[in-house]
Amino acid sequence: MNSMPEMLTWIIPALPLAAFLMLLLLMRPLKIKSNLNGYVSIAATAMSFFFSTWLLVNIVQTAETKFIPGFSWLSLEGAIDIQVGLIVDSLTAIMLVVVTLISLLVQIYSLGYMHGSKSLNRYFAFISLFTMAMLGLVMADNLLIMFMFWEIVGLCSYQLIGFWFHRPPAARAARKAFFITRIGDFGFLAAILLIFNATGTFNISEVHSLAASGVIAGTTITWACLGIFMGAMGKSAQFPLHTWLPDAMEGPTPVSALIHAATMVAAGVFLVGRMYPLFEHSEAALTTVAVIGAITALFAGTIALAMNDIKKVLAYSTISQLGFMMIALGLGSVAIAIFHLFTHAFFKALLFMGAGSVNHSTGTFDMRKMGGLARPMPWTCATFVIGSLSLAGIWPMAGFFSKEEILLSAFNNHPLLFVLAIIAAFLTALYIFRAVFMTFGGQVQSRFKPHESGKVMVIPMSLLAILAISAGYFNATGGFLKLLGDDHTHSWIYGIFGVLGHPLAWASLLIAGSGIFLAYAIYQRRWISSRKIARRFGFFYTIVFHKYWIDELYEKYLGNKLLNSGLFNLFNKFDSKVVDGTVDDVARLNLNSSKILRLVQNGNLQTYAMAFMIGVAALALMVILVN
Amino acid sequence: MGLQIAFWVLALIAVGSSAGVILQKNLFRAALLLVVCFLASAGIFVTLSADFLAAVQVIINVGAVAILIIMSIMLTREVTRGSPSNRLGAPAFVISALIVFILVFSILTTAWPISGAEPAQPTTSVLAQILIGDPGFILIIQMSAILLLSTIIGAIVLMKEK
Amino acid sequence: MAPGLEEYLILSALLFSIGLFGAITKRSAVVILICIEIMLVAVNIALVAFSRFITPVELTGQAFAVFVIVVAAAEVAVGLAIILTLYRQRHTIDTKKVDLLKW
Amino acid sequence: MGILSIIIFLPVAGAILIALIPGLNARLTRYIAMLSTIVPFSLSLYLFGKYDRVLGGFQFEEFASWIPAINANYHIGVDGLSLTLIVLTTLLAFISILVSWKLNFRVRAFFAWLLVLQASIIGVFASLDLLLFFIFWEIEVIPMYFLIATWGSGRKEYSAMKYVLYTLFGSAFMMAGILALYLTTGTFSIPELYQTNLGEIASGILPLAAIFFLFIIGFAVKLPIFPLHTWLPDAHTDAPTAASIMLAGALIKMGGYGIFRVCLGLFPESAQEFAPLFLALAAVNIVYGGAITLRQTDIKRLIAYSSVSHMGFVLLGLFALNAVGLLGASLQLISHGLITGLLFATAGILMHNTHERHIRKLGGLARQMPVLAGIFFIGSIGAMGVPGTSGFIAEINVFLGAFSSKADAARVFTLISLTGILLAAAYMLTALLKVFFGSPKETFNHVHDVTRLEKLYCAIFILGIFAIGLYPKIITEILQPAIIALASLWGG
Repeated sequence: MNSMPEMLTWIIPALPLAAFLMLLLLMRPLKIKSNLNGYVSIAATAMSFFFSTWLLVNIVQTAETKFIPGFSWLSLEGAIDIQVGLIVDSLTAIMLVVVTLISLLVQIYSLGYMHGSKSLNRYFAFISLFTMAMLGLVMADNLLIMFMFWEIVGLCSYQLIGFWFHRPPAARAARKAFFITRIGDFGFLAAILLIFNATGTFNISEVHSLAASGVIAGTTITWACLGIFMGAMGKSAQFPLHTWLPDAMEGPTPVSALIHAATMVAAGVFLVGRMYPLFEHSEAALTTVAVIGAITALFAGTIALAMNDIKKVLAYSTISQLGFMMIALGLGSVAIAIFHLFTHAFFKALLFMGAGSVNHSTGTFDMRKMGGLARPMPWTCATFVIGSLSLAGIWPMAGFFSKEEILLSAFNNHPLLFVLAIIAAFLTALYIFRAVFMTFGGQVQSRFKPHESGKVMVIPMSLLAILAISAGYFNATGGFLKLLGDDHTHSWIYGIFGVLGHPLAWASLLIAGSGIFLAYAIYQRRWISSRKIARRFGFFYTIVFHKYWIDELYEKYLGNKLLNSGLFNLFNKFDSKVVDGTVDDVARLNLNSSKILRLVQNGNLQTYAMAFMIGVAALALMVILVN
Repeated sequence: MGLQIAFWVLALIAVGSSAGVILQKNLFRAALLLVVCFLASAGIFVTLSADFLAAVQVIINVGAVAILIIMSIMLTREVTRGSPSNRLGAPAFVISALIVFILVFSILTTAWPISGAEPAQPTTSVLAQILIGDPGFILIIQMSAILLLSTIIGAIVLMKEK
Repeated sequence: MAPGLEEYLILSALLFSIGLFGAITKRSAVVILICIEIMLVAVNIALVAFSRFITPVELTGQAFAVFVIVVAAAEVAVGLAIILTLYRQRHTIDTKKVDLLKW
Repeated sequence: MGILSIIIFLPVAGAILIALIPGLNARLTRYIAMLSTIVPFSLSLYLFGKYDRVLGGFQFEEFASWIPAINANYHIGVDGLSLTLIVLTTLLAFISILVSWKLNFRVRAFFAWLLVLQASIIGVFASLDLLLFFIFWEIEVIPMYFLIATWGSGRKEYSAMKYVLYTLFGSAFMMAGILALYLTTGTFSIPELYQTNLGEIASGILPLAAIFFLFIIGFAVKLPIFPLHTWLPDAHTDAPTAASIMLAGALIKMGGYGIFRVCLGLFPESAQEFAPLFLALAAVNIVYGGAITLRQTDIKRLIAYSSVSHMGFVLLGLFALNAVGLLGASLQLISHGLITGLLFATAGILMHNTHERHIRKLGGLARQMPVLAGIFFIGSIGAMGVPGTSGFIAEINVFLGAFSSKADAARVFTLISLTGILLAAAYMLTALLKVFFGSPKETFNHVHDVTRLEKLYCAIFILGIFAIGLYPKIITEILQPAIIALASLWGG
């Protein structure tokens, strides 16, 4: 294929932006029919997808990093100069394709899922804006510009979670999501300040080369990396900033699939990957990334076991999988992390769409009210199972290959992390098949009349199902990882079948299989009563069911008791009683003293005359005494 | 010598009569003592060879002002109440004494640029020159006229029965 | 020996203070007016004395004294008019009872 | 008479016209008022385009002898910062007229005072003579007093009086500072004082640092800086909408401008010496102000307290004492004018249409007033400093500048101030949530949404917010010479 003209790179984010502007500003004034709005954004995204693929093919062929210069956005002579430019390397190109593809499929899916909903204009507009910002985020060659897109992505997430703003939980979840990710952004911004202060530039490649040449080093780098990672923790919902993601499920399901499963939450992983040359110079930062990742993977996996809302299960699963990616990053491999991001994007988006499809037909997300949906919804069931197998890491699904790489890497580098990861993998298989069996197995509950969703929803799901199976094969020869810098090429036969020769692969398959079997035993066959288990492990169950009380800790104690009605209330009282009180007191003092002093003004002119004469005498005396 | 005697006598009368004004309980008598004071001051003007002014003093102050005051005393029928004092007596006395002291002190300690020239006699033409002559106070004279006019109008307005 | 400037000025000072004392302490508005007249006379004496001893030829001081008399006359006229109006409305000219300027 | 003088005095002429023509009806009054704001606005835009960005310095200067005895002159002129602020002021004045279009209580007096207010604020920004500066500074108090006390709400007399007393308190110190400076140097002229190295003048009547503090107290009241800020919530809350817009949008900018022009420009050494103190105060403003904002239940009071927090960013940027910080502070002055102007305008519409100002009693309005909700949302993201809005570009520059400041502990204060973005998100999102989101309430079912006129002026604000936020160069280029010149006092 011909190499793509450089200027065309700009068109990739420009198209969704144009769609956004058109939807928001032109649809109503031009009286365009509102059912066309989805097609506007789908067309734009499709074109972007086309250009992204073209770009990726180019990159695969040439394997070079291109810097596309832009324009000066803000400059102040001798003090600051912010150049907007694009960086196009393999990392970017892969992300572009993932984002545009998922966005495209999700929008098509939305046509069916959101059909009949009000203000679809706003919905598609913000999806377009989100796509634009996400594309900008992965292409930016400048930390500050990246941060800008980072924030805009968060804003779109806020808007879309709160799409049904008239539902109080949705509105609250939107606020929570924006606020908690902003705590992470606090760290990111601090890191940017630190980096700018140390290097005087925002340009990512310049920062990398300065770090390589040792201009910034030591604690500066560690702090900068920790700051950046804090940003990543916020966006990628890593412990302890994870609480917003489950709540974000209040948003429309396609939004969850796009933003809260495949793309935006993976932006944290991307960010660490992008800034990896900095992390390389700080052992402490890398260890932190790995440890946080492992804790999150395990911790979210346990919570997912106890959730009854299918979307919540998927949300905690996402958190857990993002933890896996962080482990990979912390262990030193960007390539593996991005590989897992790549496969995860497909199967998790698929799972969310499946959940959406189920909801579309039953009107609920509560798995206790579902059951037996396999028969009435065959396509949904089949694709959901494929996604689940992929998530659980069963050969030959995509998830197997990427997860295997992570486990292998942990096994080679850090036994403790490996143990944590393998437990998390077991939990993954258990909770996802718990969801599968609760939803699709058993009997249909009588009050529902479930039916298969329309083609417009099934087709994107089927496409994703294909990808959930096949995405792993992109690395069959090690090519995917090689593209991202890891060099272990081998033949495709080895890539697909040879891995099974490794004992670790069998171990992990065994673990995953036992997870699935356990789920089958409990939720399908009911050999073991789930109630009994809950009672047996009562203590553990309570903890998990209450999500370790972290939400309560944050909202009730930290947020409300300590800060809002504690410290801030104190400030407020201080302000009105002490600061303003002092002012009022000074005024009152004046008023009161003048109440006394005004008695002097008795209205008798003679008294005034005398006072006047006293003054004259005093002045005269003064003059005399001075002379 | 005669001048000296005249001054001291007149000074004594002036001070005495004005002290009388304050001490006198009877309003009517106080007004009469004011006339005495005016007359004494006219005499003092004579000792200062200010003949015109002495005449003016007698005509205006004694002839008009004092009469006006006496008439108003009669109109207000305040004679019966006497001339009571308020409670500011003691501090007013101290202040007045202090002011006398300060004035006397500064009068005595100042070196006055006394001119030895003989005073102009008679003063009328010189005064006329200075009041309405060329480099003179003609503007102020005219403004005095306005002042008096407005005084008349003001007094009439104030006194008009509503 | 003829009396000098100082004697006249001291006389003026005495009269002035007496007038001042009266003006401050008396309660009857008419008496206060009388006392103010005394103060004006005292000032006139000082002015004429200065005129006699410092500018005996030009007589500037006497010219001032003329104006003082004019103003004094006007003041008495208005003052008495006010007193009479006051009396007409309040049936008193006791300053203790007319403290309209009080806050 | 130059264009700058016309910009200053045309509103005065309009005010006189409105006040003196007997029997003027309300309709004509509005049109006269609009004419006497829109012409200055166009003229200031013209100057904005014409300002020579390469040459820099004071341009469009006008000079006339005023009081020769004390060497005070009618000397006006603008540099990039003051010109931009003048454009902002004239714009806000124009919008204030539109905002008050439907007012029908003592219309003539209202518009006359509004025009006088505008003229005095522009005068402050244009003056190059300290005495003239001071006079304009003082004149502004009078119209504001009447605007709040007559057309306000709540405890309006109290708030108006508090505002006056606070301002006079500050300007008394400022007057002392101006006199001390005059007695030391013998001139009121700001350009001349820039040429003089005050540090070399050995025998002032006061030490330089003392004069610096006299000035800064005056400016601190206006900005406002903790603990002199408590007039602001009262005045903003009780003022009529148009006055709130002028107050928050243009008037408190005088404080920041004064610090920039006088305190930093004339006393670089003192500024450097006391920079840590003011950085600390800035951090207090931001965090403390933001924390209090979270506790507010009155929509206008909430916006007012958020101003305290946002003005802390101005202070932080100014006392970073470097080019980036100064740029950030200048941008924040302008950006805050637009954003808070928009927020007050929407709060005004909200209160007018729903007759309710307590956040707890509002709720779910996005259903009944979708357009207003959208506009308020845009104002909120501006206040939160979301990229794309002018708030972001201003705040990021403030942080960058303050973080690289050479002052002691500057980094600590910057990091503390950084929590301001969290607080801003918390209070703005909470306000959005409680006012517009959640289940719609039946009581507001018949509330009507934004009218066409209201849409128009909100659109002007929004356009400004995004224009600066997306392409800041439209104002950074004009600001550049002034900022570079000032920053060079501390070596760049």
